[in-house]
Amino acid sequence: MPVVVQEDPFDPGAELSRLVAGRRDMGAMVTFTGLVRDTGAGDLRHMEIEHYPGMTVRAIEGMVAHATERWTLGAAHVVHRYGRMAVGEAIMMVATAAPHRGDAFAAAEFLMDYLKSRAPFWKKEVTDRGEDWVTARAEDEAALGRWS
Amino acid sequence: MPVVVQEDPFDPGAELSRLVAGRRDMGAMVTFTGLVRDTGAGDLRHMEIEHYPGMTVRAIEGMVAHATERWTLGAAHVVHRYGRMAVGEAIMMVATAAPHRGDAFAAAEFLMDYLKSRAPFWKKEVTDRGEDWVTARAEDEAALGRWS
Amino acid sequence: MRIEVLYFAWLRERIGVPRERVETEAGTVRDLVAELRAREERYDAAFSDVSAVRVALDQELSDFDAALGDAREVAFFPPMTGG
Amino acid sequence: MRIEVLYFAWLRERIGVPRERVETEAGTVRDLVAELRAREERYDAAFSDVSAVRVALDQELSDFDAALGDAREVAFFPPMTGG
Repeated sequence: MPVVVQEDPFDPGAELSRLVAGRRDMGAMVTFTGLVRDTGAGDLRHMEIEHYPGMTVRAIEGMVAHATERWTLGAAHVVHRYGRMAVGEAIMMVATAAPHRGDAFAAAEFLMDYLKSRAPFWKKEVTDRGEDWVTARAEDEAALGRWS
Repeated sequence: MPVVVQEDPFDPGAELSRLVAGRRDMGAMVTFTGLVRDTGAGDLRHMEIEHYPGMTVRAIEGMVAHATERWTLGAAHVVHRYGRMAVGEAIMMVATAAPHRGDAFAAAEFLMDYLKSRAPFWKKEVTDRGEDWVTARAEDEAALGRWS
Repeated sequence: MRIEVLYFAWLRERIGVPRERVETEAGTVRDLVAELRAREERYDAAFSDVSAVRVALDQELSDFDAALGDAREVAFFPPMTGG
Repeated sequence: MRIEVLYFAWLRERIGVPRERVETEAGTVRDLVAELRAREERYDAAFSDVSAVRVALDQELSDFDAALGDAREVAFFPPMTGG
């Protein structure tokens, strides 16, 4: 399944192994894994991610379809979690396979840029000091410009 | 060990799992895995990679040091095989970890570009039609220009 | 016209419900927001700066000038922070 | 001066040995190549197009104009194809 949105933890290494297995035609695989990172103050209790169930999978599938049209890819997978997750846990992963490395890298970066700013997820950090919704960064929005 | 050059096969998924384990401070991990790809004619028997034992590890360590100076990284690992390998086997892998995704992607692409054209490895394809040394591609040499 | 309105993240928290059915004659998203703001203070506060609010119509990203048309579902949320 | 000369990939195959000890008074890499080419046809053929040959001195990439100095090891090889 190219797009999976789930509450349960997943193992990025197992995802990569699965993608590699049995390929004869792909020379290049790129993965991106996003992990829950502690706050600067080191007091993150956990992260909570809310999403829009009716929209999420379809929105990501649209991004994957776009990437598949634009670059020569053998595979483009996305796993993204929602719910509560601890420091160091994997939040999400993108994996691309292509005959050549340029396509695999570009498609993975494209998918990351779109997931950051166009997939309906909202992160909240729960720390000793309280709860804070993570603010979207202007750089993330600006990063989309390089694909148009 | 950040740089490993070995004859034995390795498991890219296990490498990624090891890199992910126990991190609290890194939000982003990028991996690139290079696999033996069949020829267009579909007759690749195996690939052979020769290297320059006295130089290889030191050359790659220099690239890793350069990447670590240029970007904010928590880790930058390279595994590269030599010897004989079958279609679909992993040839090499780069893995980077960083607080932010831009650094992790840029460092992985930088390392790939340098490994392609500046690490002392030479690939030979053994097919039903004979043996051929893989020719360096002008695009790979040109790709280095973007880092200077 | 009856439409399902969804709120996410801090919009959900400020308004106090994740979704509700709304009876409206609004022509555009912007008109609907004006109707909601006129209802109660919690809506007025939540929508006080619409530059910080994004909208989806029937689960597709849209904008405040879009016509509601025969959309069955409107969702309001802050800029997304996926990945 | 005695120097260790290494050959890789098709240079190794054309010259027929992976390494050899060479007695030379060459000042630069280019001079050393000229001496080797004068020795035997297999060297002359292997070095006929030096634009297709790269060189390392004591395991650091170098170039044909570099002085041999007190280098102990010179390696010749085609453009690298790692990754």
